[in-house]
Amino acid sequence: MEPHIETVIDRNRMMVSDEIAIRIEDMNKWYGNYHVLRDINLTVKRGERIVVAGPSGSGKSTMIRCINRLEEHQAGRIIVDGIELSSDLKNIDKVRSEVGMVFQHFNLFPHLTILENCTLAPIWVREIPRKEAIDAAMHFLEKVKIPEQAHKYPGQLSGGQQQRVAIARSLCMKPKIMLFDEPTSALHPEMIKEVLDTMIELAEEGMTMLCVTHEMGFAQAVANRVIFMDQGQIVEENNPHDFFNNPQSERTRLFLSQIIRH
Amino acid sequence: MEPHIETVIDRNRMMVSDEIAIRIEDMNKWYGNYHVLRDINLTVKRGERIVVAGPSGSGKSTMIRCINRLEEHQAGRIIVDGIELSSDLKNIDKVRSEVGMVFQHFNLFPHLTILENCTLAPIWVREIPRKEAIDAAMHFLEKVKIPEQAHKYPGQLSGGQQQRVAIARSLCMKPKIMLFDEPTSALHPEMIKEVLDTMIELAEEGMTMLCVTHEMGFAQAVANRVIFMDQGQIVEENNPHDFFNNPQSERTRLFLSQIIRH
Amino acid sequence: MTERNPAFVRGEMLPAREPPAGQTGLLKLLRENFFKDWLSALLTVMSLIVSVWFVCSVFPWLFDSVWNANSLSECRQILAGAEGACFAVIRDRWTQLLFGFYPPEQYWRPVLAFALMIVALAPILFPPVPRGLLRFSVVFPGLAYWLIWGGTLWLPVVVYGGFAVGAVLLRMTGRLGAGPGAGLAIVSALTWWFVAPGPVTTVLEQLLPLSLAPVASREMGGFLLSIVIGVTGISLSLPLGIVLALGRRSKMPLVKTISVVFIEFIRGVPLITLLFTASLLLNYFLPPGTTFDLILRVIIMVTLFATAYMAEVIRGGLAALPRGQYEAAEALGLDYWKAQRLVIMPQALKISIPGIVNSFIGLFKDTTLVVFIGLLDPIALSNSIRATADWQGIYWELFIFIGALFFVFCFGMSRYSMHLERRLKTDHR
Amino acid sequence: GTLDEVKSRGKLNCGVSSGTAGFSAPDAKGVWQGFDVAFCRAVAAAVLGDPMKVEFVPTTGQTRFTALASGEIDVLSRATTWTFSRDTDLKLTFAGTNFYDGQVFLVKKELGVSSAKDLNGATVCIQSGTTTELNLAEYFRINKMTYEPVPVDSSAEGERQYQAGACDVYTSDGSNLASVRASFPNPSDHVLLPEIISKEPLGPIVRQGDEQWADIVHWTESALFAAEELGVTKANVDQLADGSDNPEINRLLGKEGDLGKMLGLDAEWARRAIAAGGNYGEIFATNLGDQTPIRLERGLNALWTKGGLMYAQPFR
Amino acid sequence: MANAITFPTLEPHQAFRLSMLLNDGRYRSYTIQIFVLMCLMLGIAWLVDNTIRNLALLGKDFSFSFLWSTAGYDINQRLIEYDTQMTHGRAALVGLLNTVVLAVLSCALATIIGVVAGVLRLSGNPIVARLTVVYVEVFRNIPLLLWILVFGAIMSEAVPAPNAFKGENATAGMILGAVAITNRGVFIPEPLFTRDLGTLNLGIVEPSLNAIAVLVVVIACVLISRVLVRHANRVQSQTGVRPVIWWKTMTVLAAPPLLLLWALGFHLGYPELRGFNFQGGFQLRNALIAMWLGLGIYTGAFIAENVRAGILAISKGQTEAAHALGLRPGKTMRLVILPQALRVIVPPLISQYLNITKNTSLGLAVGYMDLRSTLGGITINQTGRELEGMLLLMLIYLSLSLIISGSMNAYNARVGLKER
Ligand SMILES: Nc1ncnc2c1ncn2[C@@H]1O[C@H](COP(=O)(O)OP(=O)(O)OP(=O)(O)O)[C@@H](O)[C@H]1O
Ligand SMILES: Nc1ncnc2c1ncn2[C@@H]1O[C@H](COP(=O)(O)OP(=O)(O)OP(=O)(O)O)[C@@H](O)[C@H]1O
Ligand SMILES: [Mg+2]
Ligand SMILES: [Mg+2]
Repeated sequence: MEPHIETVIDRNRMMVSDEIAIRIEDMNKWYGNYHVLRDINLTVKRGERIVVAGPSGSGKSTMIRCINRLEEHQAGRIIVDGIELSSDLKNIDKVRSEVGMVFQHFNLFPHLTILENCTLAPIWVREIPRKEAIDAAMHFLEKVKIPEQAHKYPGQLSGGQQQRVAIARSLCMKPKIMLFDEPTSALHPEMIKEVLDTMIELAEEGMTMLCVTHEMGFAQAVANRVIFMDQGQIVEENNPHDFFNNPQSERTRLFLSQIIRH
Repeated sequence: MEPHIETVIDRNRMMVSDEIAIRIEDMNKWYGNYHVLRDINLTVKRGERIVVAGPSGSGKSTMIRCINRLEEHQAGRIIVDGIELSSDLKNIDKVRSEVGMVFQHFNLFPHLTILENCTLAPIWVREIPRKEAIDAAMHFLEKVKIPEQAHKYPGQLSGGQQQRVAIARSLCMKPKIMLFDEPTSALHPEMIKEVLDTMIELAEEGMTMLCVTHEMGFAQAVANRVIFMDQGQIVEENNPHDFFNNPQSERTRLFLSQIIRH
Repeated sequence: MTERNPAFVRGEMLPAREPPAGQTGLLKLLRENFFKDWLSALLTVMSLIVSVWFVCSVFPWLFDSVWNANSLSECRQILAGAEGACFAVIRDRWTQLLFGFYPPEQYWRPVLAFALMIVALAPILFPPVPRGLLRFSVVFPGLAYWLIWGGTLWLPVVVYGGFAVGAVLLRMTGRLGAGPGAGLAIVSALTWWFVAPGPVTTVLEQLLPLSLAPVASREMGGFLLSIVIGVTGISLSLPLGIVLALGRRSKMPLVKTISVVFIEFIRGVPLITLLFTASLLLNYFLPPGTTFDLILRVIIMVTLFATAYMAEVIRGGLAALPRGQYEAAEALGLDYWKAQRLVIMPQALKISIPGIVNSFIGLFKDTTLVVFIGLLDPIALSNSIRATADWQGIYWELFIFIGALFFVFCFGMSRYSMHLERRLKTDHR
Repeated sequence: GTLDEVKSRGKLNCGVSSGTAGFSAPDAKGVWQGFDVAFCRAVAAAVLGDPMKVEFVPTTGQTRFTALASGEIDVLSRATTWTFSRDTDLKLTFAGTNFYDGQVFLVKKELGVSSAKDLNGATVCIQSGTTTELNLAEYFRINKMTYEPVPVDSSAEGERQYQAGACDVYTSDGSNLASVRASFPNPSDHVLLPEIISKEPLGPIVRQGDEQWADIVHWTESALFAAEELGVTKANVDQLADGSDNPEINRLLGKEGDLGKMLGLDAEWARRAIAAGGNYGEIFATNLGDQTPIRLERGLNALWTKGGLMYAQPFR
Repeated sequence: MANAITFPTLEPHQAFRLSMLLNDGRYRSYTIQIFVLMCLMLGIAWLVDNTIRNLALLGKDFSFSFLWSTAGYDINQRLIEYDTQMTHGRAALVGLLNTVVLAVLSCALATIIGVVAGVLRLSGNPIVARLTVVYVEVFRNIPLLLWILVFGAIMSEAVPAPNAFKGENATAGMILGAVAITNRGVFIPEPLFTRDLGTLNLGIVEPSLNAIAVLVVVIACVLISRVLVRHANRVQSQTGVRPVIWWKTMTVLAAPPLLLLWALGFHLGYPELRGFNFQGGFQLRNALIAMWLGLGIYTGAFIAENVRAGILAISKGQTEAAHALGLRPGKTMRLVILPQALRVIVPPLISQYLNITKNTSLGLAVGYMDLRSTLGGITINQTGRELEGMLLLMLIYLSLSLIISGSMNAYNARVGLKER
């Protein structure tokens, strides 16, 4: 494994407030009879950056998708930004417009230009005037360093560029929390770095982030906490330093040895 | 940049004859109105190994493809092995059977086994008896170290193995010159080395090679000359040592710095 | 809950638990699937009503059917006023619907030909079947012709001889280059076909008679006719379609234009006008005095029709091949035709098989249109059955029988082509 | 000429309708039966010596003339009306009339219609592509009535539509309608209106320009009429062929003179034609007459001596 | 690049040699094309020569003058004025209009059925999904001709005759007192005007001015409502909030046409049973209905598959991304899913339209008087002009097809996804 991240950012410069951004209590989820998530308990404070790791099928994606209700949980509570997720549609809408999400396969809208991708939700959900939405979008596109691509279509960009657009698109909704689900795993190796750089920049600005990733370099550089999941449960939770250098659980150790060898 | 090549081969052991293998004189090529290749002049002697480098879109592939007339040039001359490439189809056929080419994406024939891939052209172009063609193919497959895969289909092999088959397939035509167009750039990093090793072995046997690649380690280890192209022209031409340590042109310097940082 | 700071390690793993009540069981299944919201509930209820109504209205009629009678009036007597189908007509006429007026004592011939067809198709459609059988696939058309039309076996043999003559000449003239060599081969094969069949066949037949009772194509009807027209149309259109597809992709403007015009013309007019051309106009276009079998004329037009569609299917297959395949073949020194034959076509055809099967289904269904020019396909036979005094007035039973047979054929094939498509998808990954 | 072609082929190609009860339809064994069919068999017997050496080619209203013109069939025996434009413009030769028909209307009794003049506003089923269609249009036009045509493409289809009540009236040739009516479960619920609105002389047709062949077809037909006039039947033809005291019978059956040769056939041609299905009267009776479900009266098709129009040209 | 070594110098311009016609890439393609052209010309010449000789042999000429002779036959469904004394050309025009009407009606029906079935097949409801599968498979795998015959039979066998509506103990009744479904067709109320503005004489057709007036007003209203929508878009892009305009557009769309209709004295003419048949109202003949249902339902099965494929082609990720951005399901559908699905669905949809148009030629089977039955049927049969008639017929069908496929290409060019 090549570490893509050279600079470890100054963790102290980024304050973590005491406010709670996400709180998950005894959350359980089943797919049919299959128990995917078991008694998940997790509290994320505003400004915290959490990396979720774990073997494939351990439920990482499912957990993160429960947070903006792309999946429904069946027991326990999820409270995001003070709003409890239930089947109340109003609450779901509120939560979704506070939480941005970046997917593994970008999921840009191929029939819209980059700029339209970024302004779609602000215009139709936030009901911002088009002019303002465009300005905001251009601002975020500059931030991810591709303002010059604004009028192209997603199909015309490279994978790394697309993923950066996806991040900008989420940012345009000015979310308080960002969820990332393996944002770099569908990318060519040369492009991983440009996406990770963007994410680090975001972290430096104090965004609350919950990030499923196997980029351990990123975890070491950015995370406040690393969460290790297996078989639908949180197995270990630790600060990055201890997590990597002194893992407590047998499973974590096994996982890390595999990851690093690969 | 990781150098994949540890051994620098003994250049003196490989003689460069005085015979001319390829001669390109004032060659120009246009795509529509776009001038891709401008006044290319290049002479390659038998046994020489030349590496072509340059930024994306600089016309490297186009130049190399002109040499076996996969692309047509519009002005100037290309003389390969004493045969001038013109629209005379007989000459083109002759040149093509003297020149082997390896592509970035292998381009093996997926409906044929490895062995059939290797014997197809000898049987149908050179009109060699099948028995002999198979013997020759097995010989070259042994050389690229995959004789045991002979009866599999390309889809069942890894990228590195496929590229080695592609090399063997070219060799089966007993070409006097081999062209390589970024043979390793579509490969996973672990597989690059096995392909480069094969190419080095070929170089050691004195094959005339023209190789577009960004593997600077390979260039340093094997090449007699490195050619740097930009905007459709040859900008610099030098021996590898000077090329890397003491580049003459500003553009080369810039390119090398990018390549090495990335 | 507890604040876990800074570190948390789970001691022992939680076991999987059952989902809470209301999350499983029949009730949930019903609620989630059938009554999720009012729309879904409405649809469920409506579907149930439609199904029940259909079953109630059709099943009594079907179950109360009469199989043993010699005419419709006899059926009516047996039913004595009750609602019921009179499938006796099928019992009476099913051989006619299947074979037309093919001589009954010869039925084994088309049946055998059909069975052999499945054997011949096997190596193409089912990869596990040994490739050696492909040789049989090549021989099959001649064999089938002989079985179905009868006459001497030597005729197809001599016709195959034409290919052999062409192939030998192609070998011998290889030095001349591909163009003239192929030209010479084609000319010699054509000459053979024009000159040889008559005398050579007679001589061979005298030496070793191998004859079946000849059957005129006029005697063929029903599904036999549909299958003959459909299968011949598709198999003849395959080589022509390949040529046309290559023509359409050609860089030569004239060749390309001709191909495009032909394809678009054929695809732009209804099949029925082509059939009318076969029956009304073809005689105008041929030298005065030539007449030949209507079925042959129909097969010619149907082949032209299928060729246009086939060309588009194969063009799709060609387009799906990456450019690299062409370039690799070129770089190895293969010329255009060798590259096509050895590298491009085998792959393009394999990709196109589902499309070809679908074209065949379409064509097979379209063979019913020959009823308009007086050929006795199943629908035409159903008309003439209804014209006899015994079965005047019968209707649904015949349609159900014909429809069911078509359904079985086409559904089977379409399932198979879907299966192929899926397999292709995984093959490619 | 056509004669040589037929002889060398060994089969007569005869165009018939693909299904008209009583006139032509294949039975369960695929053997064609009917009035038109019997006529073709007679020609085949005369020319080739075997009534079974006929290839029946089903034609539709649309394809029939083309099939003849292109040489696909040698004779068209498909209840085709002899009209001026067909004879001249379509370049056909009518070899004589073997069935005199006329267009009539079939209606349900419950409608209470007794004359075609009461049909104003009625819905009429009609086979498209036939002369019937034109006659119908003209009749309603002359009588200043309107109607709603429902075109159908076969007799069976027209009959079904009529029975289902999709049209009030079914119009077609009288013979056809009589057979249709006869096949109904209760024929007495339907009436044929008295008006005959057209003349429909039906008969076999050959290509224009081959006089010999036209003569053969015409005289075969005539031979069948003559046989009825002279009392030659299927049963007694062999016996009479050995010689009789009527010279015309002798000429007809080849005992005297060489009429056959003049036609390009052998002497026994007429004998075979008669032996194939009997004389005209017998053919009529077996296919259309009282013993059949069609139960057609001879009417105009009786011999001229019995008040009909059938009249054989002298064999002399 | 100076090089001391001697090198075989070749003449820069080779003289032309005959063998270059075959061996030189530049000339060979000309050689081949000229060869192909010659073959083609020879083939065409052969066909034309045969045709001329055959025509001479039959004593026929090649002329389209038959189009101007009296047709003499009747056509029951006519959109423009026609009677038996008019010409064959006129009859062909009537047939062409019938073809077009049938094609348009069938395309609409097939689209509706196809979209509904395609969507239902994807619905989570297993009964409904199963039923749609049955529908799709049954219709796709049985020949269209059989379906047309079946619908023809249903329309004449399973539906009451007009006299079932008659008398005290009528066994059938009209739906809402306005629509009568009989085995001679479906009778629906027709629009009538008490104030007739007369007709406009355009030579071939004489459309009623009332209809034109209504049409003009409706088009104008649609244009105005488009302006309203555009205004709403502008407001939205300036302020972010989209004004509620549905009631305005409804008013604009509905009020003026209604007013005009009232002014013209619009009322409905109901069908009434008189004499043999229903009179008044608008008659949709059985043949039309059988063809319409047959074509519509049969093709609907194919369209359903296209629709399903189109929706499935839009990955679940698109919906999830839209949801994650906070878009509600309705807006997700309108802004994200539909625009993408349409790109996938429309091209095969248009080729189904092409099929429908070509398949209208099966009208013969149930006696529908379309172009093929008039020009390609009775006219050819009566005049014996099969060569001219068939050529004309093919040309007309070809033009219809080209128009349709042209619109498909235009659509593809407009919406094609941009790729790298
Ligand atoms: N829609 C679904 N229905 C049923 N099972 C599902 C569904 N989605 C996921 N699963 C199952 O739930 C488990 C957890 O899936 P999840 O995608 O959350 O894992 P993950 O940790 O994200 O794995 P990966 O690293 O491969 O993305 C897996 O076993 C998966 O097979
Ligand atoms: N078929 C073509 N038609 C038009 N332009 C082309 C075509 N092929 C290549 N080009 C253009 O020609 C230029 C040179 O392309 P070429 O592929 O030779 O570059 P390269 O040096 O090989 O780049 P890379 O490192 O990306 O492979 C590029 O600008 C490319 O866009
Ligand atoms: Mg996951
Ligand atoms: Mg390149």
